[in-house]
Amino acid sequence: MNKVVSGAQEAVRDIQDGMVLMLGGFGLCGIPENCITALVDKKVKNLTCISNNAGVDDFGIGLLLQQKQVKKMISSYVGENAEFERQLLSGELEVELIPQGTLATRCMAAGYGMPAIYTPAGVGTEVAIGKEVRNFNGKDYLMEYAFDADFAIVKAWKGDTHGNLIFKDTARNFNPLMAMAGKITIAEVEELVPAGQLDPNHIHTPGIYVHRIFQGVDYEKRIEQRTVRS
Amino acid sequence: MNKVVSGAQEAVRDIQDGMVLMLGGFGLCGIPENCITALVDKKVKNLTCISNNAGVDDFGIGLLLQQKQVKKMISSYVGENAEFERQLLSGELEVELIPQGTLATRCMAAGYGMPAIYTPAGVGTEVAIGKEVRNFNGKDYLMEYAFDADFAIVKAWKGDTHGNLIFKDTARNFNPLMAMAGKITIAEVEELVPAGQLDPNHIHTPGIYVHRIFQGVDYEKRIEQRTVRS
Amino acid sequence: MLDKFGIAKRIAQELEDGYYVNLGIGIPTLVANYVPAGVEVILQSENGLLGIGPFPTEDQVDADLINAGKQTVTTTAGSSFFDSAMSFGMIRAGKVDLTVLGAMEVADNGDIANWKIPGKMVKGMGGAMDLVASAKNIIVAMQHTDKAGNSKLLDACTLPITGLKCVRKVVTNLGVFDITSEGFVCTEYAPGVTIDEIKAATAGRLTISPNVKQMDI
Amino acid sequence: MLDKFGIAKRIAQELEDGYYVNLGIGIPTLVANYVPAGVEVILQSENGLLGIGPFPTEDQVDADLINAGKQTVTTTAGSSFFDSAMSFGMIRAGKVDLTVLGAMEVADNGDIANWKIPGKMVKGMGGAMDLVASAKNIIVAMQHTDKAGNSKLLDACTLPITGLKCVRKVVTNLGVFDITSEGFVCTEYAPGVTIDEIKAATAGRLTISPNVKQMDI
Repeated sequence: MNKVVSGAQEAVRDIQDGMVLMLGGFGLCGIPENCITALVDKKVKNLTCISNNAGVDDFGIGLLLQQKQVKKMISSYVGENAEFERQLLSGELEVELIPQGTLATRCMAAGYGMPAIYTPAGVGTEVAIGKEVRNFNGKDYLMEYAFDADFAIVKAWKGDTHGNLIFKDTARNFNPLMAMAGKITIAEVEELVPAGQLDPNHIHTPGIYVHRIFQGVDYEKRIEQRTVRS
Repeated sequence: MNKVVSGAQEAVRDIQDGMVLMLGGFGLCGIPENCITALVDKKVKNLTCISNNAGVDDFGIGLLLQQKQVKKMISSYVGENAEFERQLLSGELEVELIPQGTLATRCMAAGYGMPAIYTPAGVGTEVAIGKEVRNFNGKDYLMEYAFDADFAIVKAWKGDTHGNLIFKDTARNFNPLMAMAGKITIAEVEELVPAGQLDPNHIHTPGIYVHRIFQGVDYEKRIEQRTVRS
Repeated sequence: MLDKFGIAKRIAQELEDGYYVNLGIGIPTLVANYVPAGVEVILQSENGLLGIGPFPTEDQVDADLINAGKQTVTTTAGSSFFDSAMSFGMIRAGKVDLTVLGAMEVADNGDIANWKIPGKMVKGMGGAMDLVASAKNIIVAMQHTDKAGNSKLLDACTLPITGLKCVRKVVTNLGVFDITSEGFVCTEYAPGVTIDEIKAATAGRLTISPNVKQMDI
Repeated sequence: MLDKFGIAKRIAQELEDGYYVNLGIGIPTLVANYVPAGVEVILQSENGLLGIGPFPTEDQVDADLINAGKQTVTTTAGSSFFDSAMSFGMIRAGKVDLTVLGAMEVADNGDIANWKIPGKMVKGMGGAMDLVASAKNIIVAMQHTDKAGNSKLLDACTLPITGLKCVRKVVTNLGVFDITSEGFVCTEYAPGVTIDEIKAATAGRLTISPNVKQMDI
């Protein structure tokens, strides 16, 4: 049992051009900052990224977009990113927009070994084009397939050497779903502890889903909309 | 917001003859002992019980069977119960046996608003008779429908007045899945605390799924196979 | 005529004690400020939180705790966190009692368009399609007309659809409109607004409820 | 010829460091006692536990902590608890590296029957159908013949099927048998057992590997 790697560089070592990656996070919350930096440094190209959002110009997946490493984004919402918009309008970047719940559930389906799921989201809209519609109990549903990703890259709060993960607050979001879904799952955590130090009742992602884990460094945790009351 | 009821009797007050109930637990582990007793006292009849197991002769769902309150069991494994066997062989009791993972996932599907799921469990067996078989990526799957239960009755370790639940160890099992799946969900807990006292990151079942909650009494927690080492 | 705060205030009258509520971005978010006394509602944020609290003070700000609009928030007592699949699972299963959304257009059969304008950069539907396809009670909060004065209450949406036959009620700056098999039914008019103004500003099928009254706000 | 402990011991040789393993009731459970030195495996219990530890001492006994056989157990360092849907989710998704099951019959195409005997009280399949339908590597641990001396390695199962074409290897009291397109391939024979005895005791298609050897146990 040896899942601990030295850092992001080792964790992403065999991610190749053209691969399909899942990246956890909602907005900039709970994103795998260290691994994104390592992917930029590695200069892998033509990536397909499944991620709810696409970061901002100079942070998160935006860093990969800046270097034109992304061929296709599969997301539910991709605002807040001027370079993204430029590449999209120029045809350099392909985008597939998916309802957020569908995106989440297609990750879960992969992790649960379910090849397809039914959801009413998108029935009657352009999202339904080309998809099978099926009626159950008088309501129409779309059949949507489980995702098939080469790597899932997630960020957790705490993790142990067996790969067990605990997420904090809304930084959980897509992370545990993607962790279940990757053929190979990489987890970067803020605090890595020896197996046995986390309460087994508090684990969000059991270690069976995690293949590589390391304690990340220098988390910026940028805030997109800093709203405060006085 | 008033989910707290005085006890099992009040919690099951409107469970009627002929209803479909989900009952949490695996074997005798994590079963809603108080509510089962209340159902016996209430003498409701012709129940359909969705539960992984059927208890033992004098504990758990076995108590309902003794009083002939159960019309049909939907379970994955029903051994360890002589009265059950007698009723089954005499035709008094109907039994539908379902693979355990299918049982669990059909509960989850109900809680997640998914009308049906695909699983390979049972393909080529008598479980598949009359069911739709569909091939995805070269592998056959059965389509199985989400359960539709009138009440889900679960047992948790800790709960709060908003209905948030935390389970302990393997007493979790089917409980959180059924909690999500009931039209009305009743939770009995060993310890009921005011909202705000449970760590929101440790909640297994968010309170939105729970309609009635009470602190149970006199838990016996009987052990089926007491195995020890010296 | 109502301003956006008035619209939010009127929608808040729809809240009942114990409701789980999802509030969209924009006017819907303001509804949280007008929860009636004695009514406790729990706000769902589809990024994985039940029990959204007020914005944090400076020293409470936590990058790991945001709402679906990516704003920093706090939690209330009894809150819980969960992943995005469970979040949309509870939405899909109809566990959320009320959903309040903004819209670009609403049709008199309940269709809604609120995610895409052809020719403009498409940012995505986020969770809107999941919400409108699943929520059992959807109220739309919006201005009655667009900036050019065109009605946003139509007989059919002209923009790409977000969901079909799902909106139950629309609250605009002019009034409150139930959506029934008869189309829009005006049940209340805003202070200072006449029925004729409402008729003039509405393109879809419109009937005036026999019990129509001025909004009590 | 092996006893049940010998069968378990031989199967333990299949374990690799870092394996997640599901052990069925009966002989499979015994495999946990023979994990080779230097190999760390994590045992999955389908009722919601990764990291099954040894049986508890008297004062460790906890009714809330049992295995799939309903026996009281303990946990190992790094264990985790989860619900039954996630448990079978990880099984279905092929995350469990090795599954060891008992069986009543195995066919030479990998079909397995291990849940029901017509005419007898049917207790149910429990998690067996999920396991055999999904596990990527299934080893069956069983006696080679039934009490009447009839082979349990057949050309086709006679009992109701649990799963199709799923068993990869069978370890019996007589030897080790891979299941290939050629049927059962004997790769090892137990100490004191002859190839002729194996041939006589096997009803399904059987070939003897050119590299067949005595079990090293």
